[in-house]
Amino acid sequence: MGYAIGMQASAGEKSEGGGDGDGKLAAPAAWPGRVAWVLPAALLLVFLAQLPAVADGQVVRWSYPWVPSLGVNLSILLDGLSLTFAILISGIGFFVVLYSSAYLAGHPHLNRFYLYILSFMLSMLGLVVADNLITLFVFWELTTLTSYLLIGFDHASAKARRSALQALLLTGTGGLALLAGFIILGNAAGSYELTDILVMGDELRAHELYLPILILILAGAFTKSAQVPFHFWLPNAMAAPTPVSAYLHSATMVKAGVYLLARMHPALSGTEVWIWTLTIFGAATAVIASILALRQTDLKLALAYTTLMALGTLTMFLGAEDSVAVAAAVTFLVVHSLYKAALFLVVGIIDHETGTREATVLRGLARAMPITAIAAALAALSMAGFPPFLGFIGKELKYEGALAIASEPFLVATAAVVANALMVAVAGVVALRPFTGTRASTPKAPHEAPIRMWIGPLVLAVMGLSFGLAPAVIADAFVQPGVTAILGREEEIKLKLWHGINLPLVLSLVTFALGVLLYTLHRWLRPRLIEIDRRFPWHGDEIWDRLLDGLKQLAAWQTRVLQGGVLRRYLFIVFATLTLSVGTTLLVRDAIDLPESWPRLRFTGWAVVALIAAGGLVTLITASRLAAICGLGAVGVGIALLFVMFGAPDLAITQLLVETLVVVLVAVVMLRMPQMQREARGWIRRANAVLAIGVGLVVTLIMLAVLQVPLDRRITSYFEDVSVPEAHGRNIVNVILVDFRALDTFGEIAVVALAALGAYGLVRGAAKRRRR
Amino acid sequence: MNSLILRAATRILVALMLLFSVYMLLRGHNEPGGGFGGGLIAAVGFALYAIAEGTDAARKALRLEPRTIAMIGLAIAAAAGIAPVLAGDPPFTGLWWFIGGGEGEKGLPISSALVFDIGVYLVVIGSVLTLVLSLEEEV
Amino acid sequence: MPASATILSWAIDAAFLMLMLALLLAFVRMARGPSLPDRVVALDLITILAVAFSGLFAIASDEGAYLDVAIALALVAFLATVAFARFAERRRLREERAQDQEGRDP
Amino acid sequence: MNIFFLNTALALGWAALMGSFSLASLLIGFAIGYAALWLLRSLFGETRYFRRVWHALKLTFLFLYELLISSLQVVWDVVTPAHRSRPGIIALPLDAKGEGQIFLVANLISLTPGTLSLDVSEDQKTLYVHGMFVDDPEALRRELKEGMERWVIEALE
Amino acid sequence: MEVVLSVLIGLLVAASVYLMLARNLLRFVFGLVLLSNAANLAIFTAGRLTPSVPPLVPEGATVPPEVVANALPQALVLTAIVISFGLLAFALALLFRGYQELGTLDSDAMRIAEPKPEDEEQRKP
Amino acid sequence: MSWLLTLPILLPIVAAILAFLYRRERQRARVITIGGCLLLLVVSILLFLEVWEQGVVAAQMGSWPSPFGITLVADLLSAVMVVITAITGLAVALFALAEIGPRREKLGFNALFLVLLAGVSGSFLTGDLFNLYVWFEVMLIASFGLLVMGGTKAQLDGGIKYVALNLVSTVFFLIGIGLVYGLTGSLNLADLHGAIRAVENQGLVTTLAVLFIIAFGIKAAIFPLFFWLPAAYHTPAVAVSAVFAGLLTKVGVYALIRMFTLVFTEDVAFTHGLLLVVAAVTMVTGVLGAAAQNEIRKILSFHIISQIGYMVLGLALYTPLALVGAVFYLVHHIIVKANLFLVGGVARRLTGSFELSQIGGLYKSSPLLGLLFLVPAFSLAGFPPLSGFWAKYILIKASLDIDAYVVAAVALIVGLLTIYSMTKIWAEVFWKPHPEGRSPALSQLGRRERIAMLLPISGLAILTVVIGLFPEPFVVFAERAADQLLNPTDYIHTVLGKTE
Amino acid sequence: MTDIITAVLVLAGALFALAAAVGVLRLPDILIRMHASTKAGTLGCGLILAAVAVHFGETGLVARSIVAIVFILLTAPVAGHMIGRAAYRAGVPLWKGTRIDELAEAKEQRDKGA
Ligand code: NA
Ligand code: NA
Repeated sequence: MGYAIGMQASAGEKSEGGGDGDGKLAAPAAWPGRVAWVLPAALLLVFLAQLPAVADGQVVRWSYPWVPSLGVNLSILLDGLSLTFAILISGIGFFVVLYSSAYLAGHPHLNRFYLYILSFMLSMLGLVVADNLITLFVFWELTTLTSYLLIGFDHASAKARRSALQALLLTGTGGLALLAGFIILGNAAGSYELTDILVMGDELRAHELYLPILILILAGAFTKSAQVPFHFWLPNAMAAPTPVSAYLHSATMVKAGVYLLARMHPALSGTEVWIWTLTIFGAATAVIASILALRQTDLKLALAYTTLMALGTLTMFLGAEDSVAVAAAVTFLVVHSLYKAALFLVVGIIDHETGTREATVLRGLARAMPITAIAAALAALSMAGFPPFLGFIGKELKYEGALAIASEPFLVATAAVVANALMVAVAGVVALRPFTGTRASTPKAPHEAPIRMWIGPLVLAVMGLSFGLAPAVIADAFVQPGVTAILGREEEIKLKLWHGINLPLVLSLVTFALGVLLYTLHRWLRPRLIEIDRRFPWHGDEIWDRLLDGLKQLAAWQTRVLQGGVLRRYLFIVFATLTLSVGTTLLVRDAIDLPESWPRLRFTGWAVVALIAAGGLVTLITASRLAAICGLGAVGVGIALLFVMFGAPDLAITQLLVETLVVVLVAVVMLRMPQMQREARGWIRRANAVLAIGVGLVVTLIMLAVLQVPLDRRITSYFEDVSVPEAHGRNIVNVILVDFRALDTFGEIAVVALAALGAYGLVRGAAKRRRR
Repeated sequence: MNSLILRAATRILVALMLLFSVYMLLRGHNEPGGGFGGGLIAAVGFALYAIAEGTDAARKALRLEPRTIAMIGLAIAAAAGIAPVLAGDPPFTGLWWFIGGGEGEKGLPISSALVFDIGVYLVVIGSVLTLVLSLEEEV
Repeated sequence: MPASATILSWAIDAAFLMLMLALLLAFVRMARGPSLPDRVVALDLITILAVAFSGLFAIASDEGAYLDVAIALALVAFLATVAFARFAERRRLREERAQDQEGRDP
Repeated sequence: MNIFFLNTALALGWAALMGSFSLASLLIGFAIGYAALWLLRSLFGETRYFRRVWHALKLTFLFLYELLISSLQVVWDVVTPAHRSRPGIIALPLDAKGEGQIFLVANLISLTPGTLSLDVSEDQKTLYVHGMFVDDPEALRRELKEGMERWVIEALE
Repeated sequence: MEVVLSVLIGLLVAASVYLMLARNLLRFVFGLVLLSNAANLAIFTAGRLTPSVPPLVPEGATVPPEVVANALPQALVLTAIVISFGLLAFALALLFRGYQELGTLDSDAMRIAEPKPEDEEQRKP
Repeated sequence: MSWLLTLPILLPIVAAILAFLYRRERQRARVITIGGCLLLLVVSILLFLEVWEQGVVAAQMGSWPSPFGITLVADLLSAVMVVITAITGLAVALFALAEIGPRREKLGFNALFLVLLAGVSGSFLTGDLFNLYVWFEVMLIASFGLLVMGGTKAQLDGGIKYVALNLVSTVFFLIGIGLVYGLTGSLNLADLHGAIRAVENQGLVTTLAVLFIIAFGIKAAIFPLFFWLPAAYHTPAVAVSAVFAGLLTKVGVYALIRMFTLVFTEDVAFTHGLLLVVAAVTMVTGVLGAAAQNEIRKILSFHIISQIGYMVLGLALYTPLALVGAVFYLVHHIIVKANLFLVGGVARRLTGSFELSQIGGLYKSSPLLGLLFLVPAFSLAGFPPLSGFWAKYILIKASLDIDAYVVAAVALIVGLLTIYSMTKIWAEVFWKPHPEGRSPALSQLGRRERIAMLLPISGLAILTVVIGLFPEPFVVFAERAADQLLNPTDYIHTVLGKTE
Repeated sequence: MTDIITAVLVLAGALFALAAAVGVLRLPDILIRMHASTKAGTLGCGLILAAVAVHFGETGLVARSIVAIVFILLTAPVAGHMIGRAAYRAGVPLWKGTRIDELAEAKEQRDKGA
């Protein structure tokens, strides 16, 4: 499979780097690694310090007005739910950072890694403690951004780049929906503060925009938490270094969507739509993911699919209103975070030490890496849900909760059983098989990892066992406050290892049996599952590719059509737009106002008009450019004569002078130019003609309408009155130019000077280059 | 251009044109003309000179590079615009001095507007000649 | 209105008419060519006629300002003609080298 | 040319005396000044000034007359239905020297009946003239040399 | 007269648009000259026409004697004429250099900045 | 007071003249250019503070009373646009020190550049329709000169299209001015506010409004009038395309905002409705155009178009919040877009090309450049907490507030596609190894060059981050600016000097 | 009296101008047409400018009229020379009735010598 990770990435870089810059890059400063763990540790302590109070039912609030004009505050809400998440994030973060310092030791971009992962952690913490929708969204997007950088950490690999982009765009899409949802929700609630919104559940559910709000927010949550059919980005995101996967793609970021569902529970849950959507999407995700998980031989990918399963399960349970179901969700959240992080880290150790993650070649590692084996075993047992692990409690609670779900207990329970059975099998594949049996050859000779690497998984796995033995700790510290926060009402939750013989226990037994069966059959099942998967018509990944291809094709098509590189087509569109929009407005706004009678005109007037028109006509139809220029000259002279006839000697002079200079310049330039070729005939020409007439017609109609309105001459009258007494000039036009509107003239001479400067640069710049 | 007749004519015509251009510039405030018209006629004169005697001769006759003339003109116009600010008036306010004015007679007017128009005049000459000469030399 | 003024106004009208007719004829030559110098001659005549027109208009409107138009035009029209003539001549020289076809404008 | 400036100064003085710088008074002043200077011509020693002014005046009037005639000829030519000219290009050897004289000769030839200066040879010794009625090239050459060229040389030398 | 000029302006605009839509850039420039002229005429006409009397104050008077032509649009047109001259001169220089470098005046063939997709393919290594 | 309004126009021109006259003394010309930009910045900030404290300020050029003389007037929008112009100008001028060689400097680059700034400032400050035309032209001709300076084939080709289409826009603008004058007898914008309402034939007013949408729309590069922009912006020097990208289209947007809040506000349903459609299509076509490109500057160019759509959207929605968004977006966009072009220029400098397929490897050895790209790139894409997020957020909220769901959706989706393009650049230029195996590093550049290139980029990036992290003052400002736009009585009274 | 003189000058000028135009249109070859334009056109225009001088009679205007007339007299034949030479050198065909061409002969001789 060859997923490049950590060390492989750096090795890969050395091979492609060509050698020139590597010397500088090889040794990053070491001090960040030594202090990076301090931040999560400190944060963990801070959050743990809040635990007693929050477990007691208190809520910590703090607010700072960030953008008050937009109703955005940097406000913090620490209740059972957010604190649970915060402790998981900072706690696992601590172990992951510690782990990374060994896992990525010597990596040239190690310090960037710390920067990214700590930024991610802070964003994630910000997300869960935010009490303001917009602030929450800000952190939400920041997790997307930092995870993009982390997934693409192995940047030289095209696969990593693609996966990073996929995760970014997919969760980004959800993020945008979420933003819209938040804005509408904020509008509906009249506030962006969660504290306000969470107590408005009844009003919100009755709001006319409830459905769009819900759909948009769910879109955000489902993409982030990789619910079917958006699940495919998560396995691809395994291109990231293993600590990243352990952290982002099991314990934290993917749970952001779950967090959101839990957070919004008091405000939005309880409706048919909520229940059914969450249940169906969650169940589908759980089942499909479990099946896909068994198919994998890459340990990390297998874990990734079980993560999907867990996310589906959590979603499914959050669809419910019942406190047991929600308690199941919270418990499973904690359970899953502990064992899944541990297992990911174990897989990382295996990979790091043996050089491979292929389940088919990994056997008998227990002797070489005993501590890792213990951690793996403990975590796997929790994952499989064996007593007395916390995983067992979580599973029992799930079944209890499933059966308590009023709407569809059978569906939920079945999905839970199937998923859990598969989980048992996968636990065997991932944590049992590699350590047992006889050693097979691996790329590297395995030996135990350094303590910084195994301490994390071991502690997390041991916690899974100890909390199983003392479930009240979890219940009081996390589950009960969490459920209270999610349901928005006080709930009493007790966790017990032993409930007596009841339906959940029976289901557990069925699960184990089924799980063991699946494990023994898994090597037989795997090719068949792969075959089924291959035949399955819709693969998210392929659809994704097709979507992107479609986008590119659409973009290319649009560019061909609009920005085809042909000037006259551009001009045609511009003129057509002008004609259509202005012409249509003329018509629909009833602006046409034709004069009643045609004025009588002296023959001189007619003659001059005829001269201008004829000059234009010659320019238009002649094939000789000289004739065209002469035609322009005639137009120019004609217009000058018009200026003469209507009292504008200054204009006539300027017009003639400018006209002459233009002719001179054209004559100079034309010496170097070829004769005009004939224009193509046919429909293009006819279309051009129609358009040209259209533009002319529009201009004439507007002119005529404007001329129907009597002109307000007050500005000119003022000029006439003060020109001599105040501006001391008898040529009013000149006084306007150099005094009344001197600023115009100033700009105008700047234009002329710059035109000369620009043309000079154009002409002489080339001359100098040629001479060189 | 190699034409004796044209060269001989140009001597007289250019002198006449320059004379007329200054005349147009100076009386532009009261009669048709002004900086543009004047400048354009002077530029036409020099362009004729360049055609008849060659661009090098025209450049020599101008002494300054045409682009520089244009920029100096722009500077003069800007100065005429800014000067009133020093007198406490808004930019481009006309400042007028009447030299030798007495009872009833205003005297010879000197004004910022005239200075401005001189700037316009120079810009037009400089710019048009930049264009004409550089194109002429290239083609 | 004294008789002489009537005569003058009548003469001006007639002169305008003739000038306009002349303008029209010159224009026809300009449009027809066939050679570049033919067009240039016509355009030159058109500008001369415009000078006359401006002068005539000055008389007709009793407004001396239009004389300035005539002068300006007279001053610059020459340049255009020279430029065109030079163009025709130089182009010919270039074409003798380049064997181009533009010697006779169609 | 000193005398010309003197004459001009006299004209200005006259205008100042008359209190009017109108064109008429300047012209009158010039004429009176000319007369006065002519009377005092012995004071200036050997000078062609007085003759030249006379020749220049003669040239001007002759030229205007020729222009009128030539224009009438054009009128005649265009109002008569058939075109009966017998055109041709002749070479005119030049006695006129220098750009100024040649220019004036060429111009005047262009403005007078039936002839149009086309080109000057590079050595400035030949003027090529397009004539409308070249029945006898030699006669035309002689006519031009005796007429316009001589008048110009007289006026300018 | 304004009415006639309105129609004339429309005709000029139509002619110029047609010219500007041509492949040959010289025609485009001709169209541009015509269009500028049409625009100037439009402003001049929009300021209404007053026959024969230029906006000059006679010597000794403080205000113009009677109805004189509207001075403001004249000043505007004058400015516009000069500006379009500058722009046109630049456009000519550009055309000149463009022809020198690109070897054509056919705008359809000017595909350096925005090459055809197939050309771009070829350019890739 | 009046000098403060005039200086942003006159100062760069005077500096341009000096820089030109000293063009043979390279150092002095450069000092003049940078000094001119710095002074412009100082002056513009003073002007902004004045407006912030006093409200709208106006000055009558030549002491002639309005509406007879030309008015220069600054409300908050104008003032801030001038400030941003100065900032962009300074940044680009610094960058140009490292990019524009002595040959182009001698040909007058500095003068053209400074006059461009003058034209832009003039456009923002004038209160007179025809004077606006003049400053448009000043800006345009300077841009022509800058665009083709150097004279490569691509520049000339792009330049021809740019010039052709812009000249068309100019002429129709001019015709529009003539018609407005013919209809109302006035050119003063404040005066036109009343004069246009007094016109009986309001249909005609609407027609003229549409004509102005076309004329300014070409300048602003809205659909389907934007062709000149992608045809040309990738061809000139980087400093030139950066200043173009930052400022030129925005002048068109500014003009649209000015005209359609001050003058043409009688038929909002029609005119602004049209603008709304145009805005949506502009956003989409721009971003799709970018998706089809594989060259840094071409991608960025198309994004300008799509971003213009957002600004026009703010105007088209015509609510207080929407205008806040438009103003905010204008300010944000100029900074970010100019900066992206500059970063692209450094990337080209280090890797040798703008073509994505031919370059890469910057992430490994130039992390600082990576950061300096990510900040404006993700800001452009609207990622929080950068300036672009707030801009986009305000506009989307404004759309949703008035149930304009379609445009809100369009705005959101276009944001997503913007991410797509930005990450395409990031992945190809930074992450992907260089195809020839090079490791381009900033250390390749000389020290002075590095400072000249990175100082402006860092400055603009920091500004982006600052706006993103502390948006409140900017929002408050934008609210006041939008309020001035929607209730132009202050503007009108200040200009016309009467109280009703 | 001035009115009558003006009227005569105006009419005569316009007549010559018209004749020039008719000549330019009707005459058979470029050089012959130029005779019409150079002579009649100049005279026509000059007469009208003279009419201006007579009509107004003010010094400034008279002086300007004279300047204009002088200018036209100076330029018109030069223009004729330029166009004629260009037409000749450009090889514009002469009318079939052209009898003699000494310029061509001179050129031939020069070419032979070279
Ligand atoms: Na003037
Ligand atoms: Na003033």
